[in-house]
Amino acid sequence: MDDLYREIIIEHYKNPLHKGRIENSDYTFEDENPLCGDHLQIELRVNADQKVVDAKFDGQGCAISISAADLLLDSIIGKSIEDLKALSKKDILDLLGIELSPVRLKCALLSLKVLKAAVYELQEADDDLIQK
Amino acid sequence: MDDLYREIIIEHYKNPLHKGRIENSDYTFEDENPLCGDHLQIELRVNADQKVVDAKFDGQGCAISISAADLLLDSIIGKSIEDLKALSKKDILDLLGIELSPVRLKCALLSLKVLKAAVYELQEADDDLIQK
Amino acid sequence: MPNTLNVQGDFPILKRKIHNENKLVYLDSAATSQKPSSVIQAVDNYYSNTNANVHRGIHFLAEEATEKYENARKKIAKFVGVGDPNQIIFTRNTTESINLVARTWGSKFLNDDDVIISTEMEHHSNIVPWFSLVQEKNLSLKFVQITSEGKLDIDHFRALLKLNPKLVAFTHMSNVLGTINPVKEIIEMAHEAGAITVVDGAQSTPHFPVSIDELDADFYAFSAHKMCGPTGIGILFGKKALLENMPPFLGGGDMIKKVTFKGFSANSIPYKFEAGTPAIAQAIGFGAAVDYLSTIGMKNVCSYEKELTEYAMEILSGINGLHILGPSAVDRGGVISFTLDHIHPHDIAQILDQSGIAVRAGHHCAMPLHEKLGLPASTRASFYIYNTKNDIDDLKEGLFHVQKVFS
Amino acid sequence: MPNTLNVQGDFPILKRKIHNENKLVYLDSAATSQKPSSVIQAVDNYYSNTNANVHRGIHFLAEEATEKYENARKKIAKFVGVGDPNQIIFTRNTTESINLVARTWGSKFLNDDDVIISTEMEHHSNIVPWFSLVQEKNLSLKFVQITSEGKLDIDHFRALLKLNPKLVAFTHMSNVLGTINPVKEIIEMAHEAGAITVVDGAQSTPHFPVSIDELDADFYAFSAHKMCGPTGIGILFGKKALLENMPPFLGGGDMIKKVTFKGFSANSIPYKFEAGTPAIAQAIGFGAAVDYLSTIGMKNVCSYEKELTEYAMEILSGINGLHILGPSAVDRGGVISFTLDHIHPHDIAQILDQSGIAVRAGHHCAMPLHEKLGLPASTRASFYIYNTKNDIDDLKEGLFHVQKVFS
Ligand SMILES: Cc1ncc(COP(=O)(O)O)c(C=O)c1O
Ligand SMILES: Cc1ncc(COP(=O)(O)O)c(C=O)c1O
Repeated sequence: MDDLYREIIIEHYKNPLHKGRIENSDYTFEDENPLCGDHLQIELRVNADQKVVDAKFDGQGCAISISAADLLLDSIIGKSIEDLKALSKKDILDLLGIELSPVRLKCALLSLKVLKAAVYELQEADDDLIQK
Repeated sequence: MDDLYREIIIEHYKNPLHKGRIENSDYTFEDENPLCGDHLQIELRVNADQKVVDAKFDGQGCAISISAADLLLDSIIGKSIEDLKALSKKDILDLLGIELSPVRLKCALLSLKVLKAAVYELQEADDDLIQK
Repeated sequence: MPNTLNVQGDFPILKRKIHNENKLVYLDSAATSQKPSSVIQAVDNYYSNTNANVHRGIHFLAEEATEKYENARKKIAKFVGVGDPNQIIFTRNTTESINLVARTWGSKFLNDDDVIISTEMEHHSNIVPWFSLVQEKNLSLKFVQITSEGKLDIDHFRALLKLNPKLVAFTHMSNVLGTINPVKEIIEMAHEAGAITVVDGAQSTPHFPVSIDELDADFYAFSAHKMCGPTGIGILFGKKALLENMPPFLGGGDMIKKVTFKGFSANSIPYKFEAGTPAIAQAIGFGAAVDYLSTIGMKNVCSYEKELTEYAMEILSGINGLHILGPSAVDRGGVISFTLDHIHPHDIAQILDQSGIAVRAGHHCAMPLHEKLGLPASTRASFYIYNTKNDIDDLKEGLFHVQKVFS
Repeated sequence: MPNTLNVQGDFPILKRKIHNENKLVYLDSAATSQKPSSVIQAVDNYYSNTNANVHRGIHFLAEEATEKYENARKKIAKFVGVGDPNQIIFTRNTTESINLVARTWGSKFLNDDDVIISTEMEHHSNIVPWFSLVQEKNLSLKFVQITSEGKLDIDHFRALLKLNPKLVAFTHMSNVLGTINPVKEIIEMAHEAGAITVVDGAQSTPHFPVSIDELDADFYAFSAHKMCGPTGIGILFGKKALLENMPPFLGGGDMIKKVTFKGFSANSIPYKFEAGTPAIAQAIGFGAAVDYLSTIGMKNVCSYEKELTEYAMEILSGINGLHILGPSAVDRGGVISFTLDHIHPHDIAQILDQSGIAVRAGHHCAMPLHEKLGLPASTRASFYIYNTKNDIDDLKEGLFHVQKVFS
């Protein structure tokens, strides 16, 4: 019981490492989960090699979406923009270490969707981009 | 069984007394039962007192609608136009001597509907005019 | 006052165990109600014994099916205080009912620059159909504001009426705030200003006695699935004179009087608005649902829910950091939406679910209202005849547990 | 070849006695089919164990209901050979499906003076929605003629295509003539002429294997109630690219992505077209129906009905004064409409009913076709998996009796 709310999820929700803004970010995008009105903005800063040197999110959401965002951003520091394009649903679920119903999956994947939109410089990421 | 198809109904269907047309009729109207495409025209001739002296129908329909038309017209000879306005659903059912489901009721009442439209000189008789 | 209506045994789903071990505490009836055996049986019985297409058939089953279908229409008319059952149109749900008005009455009688009025507390189904018309016809759509207490601001409404609106669309009871609106007064005011009225009754007909004829509503919409009935069936009531002057909605079988290669003429009401094979089993099931509710008595339903709601308001407002949306217990129905400091509604719902408690989290199809309230989402507990004070106690314990998880 | 599919025991209604004493001989499946226990049970089970509103809920029942509902969509997609289930939209019935196309694709993409094509053998539901558009938009609606045999006149169709129609709407199988149209060929011809196609599959999906992707249809409509499923649920298939470019149909909950006081944006497909609480139980029941039919196998359904139809054609054409409408047994489905000299279809149906035989009498929602045939009405016997040669023998005896009553 309550295994959806593992220590790590509560911890990253209550004390996120990557919450905030980046001045002069190289990549940025914001989107929302219309189902719940949750809103998320992600900003990235990359170095000359296009490797992520800083990543921050801002916005509001449930524990699943906030902790997923925080865990995701933590995992991409040092990665190249090309690496980010390869990220998938499975990576997020591995980070969270839980199983989710379709509704909560949307919460968990919001940050990935925003990240993809940012790095592909899209209006909005297609669900296909984050499947698997 | 088969009591809907009493002798009298089959007889009036096969050998209607009032099938035909009246030259120079005083009242006339035609209508159809869209449910089955049945079509009926009724023509009346009245004397100076506005009493029916001749009544004829023409058209096509099922045994119930044709025999009802024939029985109805047979029953109104000698009646005044005012009398006709008082005719109701019940009179038709009494003439036929059977009970009918709502769908077949429409067949049975087509002639009354046409008659009412004719004597009220309406575009089309309202169902309210033949209820009860 | 009874402590329970003693109807739990009528609802087979209440025996269901949630996550294998928990009793179901179903507090999501505003989304859809549970179904009593008599309704489930009526549907089953229709399929097992009567099933046939209606209206056109000359055979035993077709006649029996037609009679049951039309009988359901009569029962429902009576249940909501409508004298002439031909004013009762079967639709899929409240949403389709309101769209029907927008697409028929609206298309014919609304013109460029006309004003229509909705309110800030509406469900999307009483907003979006009007937006579609607004785009098409260049209308102006105004929203009656709500007060800080969560009631309609009647002064603002009065001011908007000066714009000579053609139509006023509003809800009988809010599915978020629980507010019960003064429908009769609003209709009277709208009529005086020359507007017709469209009342969203999705949350009213399930919970208290409604007499549409007495309210003098022009259109009134509701759904079976929120009042013990099947999914897939709803009602649009419309005044006869209005319905008769409206163009048809969907085209097809049953709604026509005659079709040729040149055109068609429409059937009389209510059939004009019921194209194609209707939701026959569902209409009959809806008839069984109003029978069921009538047996309990809508006055009893109403007073029982009032008692429950008062109890819940008291219990919930005692929880630290919990904030209830909408008016006080006196003026509301059995829907309580709330926020809990620092905890997202999704997380509340999810953790409650783990102990079998079903509530709803989100915007409850009322995004504009949440925008107005400055909230992305809220958590909603809603009650019906099968709930008890125990359920509310369980909710309280559940919320304590939620707070503990996040502490 | 089996003499029966041995499924009679699956259909509880077949035990019903008609007028107290007669076995039911149900020959009205083209109007609506009977329902097997597995479908009735699936609906019952949904209400008794799973019932909740779908899509937005974060609780056990809501998630289970959503999964079952979406699973039904996938099953149905597979059953009719559709690869991407997001192209399957739940509607009330075939009629609503076709209206949806007319009101969305039609409203957006058809303009003054455009030509659209239907056929002389259509059901009202594939004529009236187009007439409504014709009135609104000043279009021209042409009808492909039928040959004396009751087939589509392909030469006439070819000639009409020279008018550069934007849309061709036609039935896969006629519900009066039994004609099965060469759908693939028609679609190819329409596409070559630059038209999109709307196929009325109400009489096809119940009776033989259909692969919509293979046929390359743009839109394809059908109803659950004619194929062992519940009333109140139907399907519109649309190609993804078309659906995505269409404006929404009805407005309300579930079909939106976002609503503000200024406007709304629509959800992605298929939800964009499913406003309000859907017919959840019915969709799930429909899923059970396609499971049931798949277990029998649509090839078996088709060949069994073919055998029955051939037998019936032989038996009926042996009756004096009986005239069968439509093509020979080789090219038709299990629908046989006929006339009997000097006896009105109403009387035939009524007298047959008295011995428990259910047939249909009237225009079968195809008045223009009857006008073309010069008939006010006809009598129709239609078959399904639970019928046997015995039923046809009973029909023959029944018709002899009808003739005797009128002799
Ligand atoms: C060929 C055909 N099209 C359309 C329909 C309409 O189907 P529904 O009444 O389920 O909308 C029917 C059945 O009545 C039909 O046979
Ligand atoms: C106030 C209100 N209006 C309309 C609706 C829409 O009802 P349905 O989804 O049955 O169309 C609901 C329920 O969701 C509601 O609560």
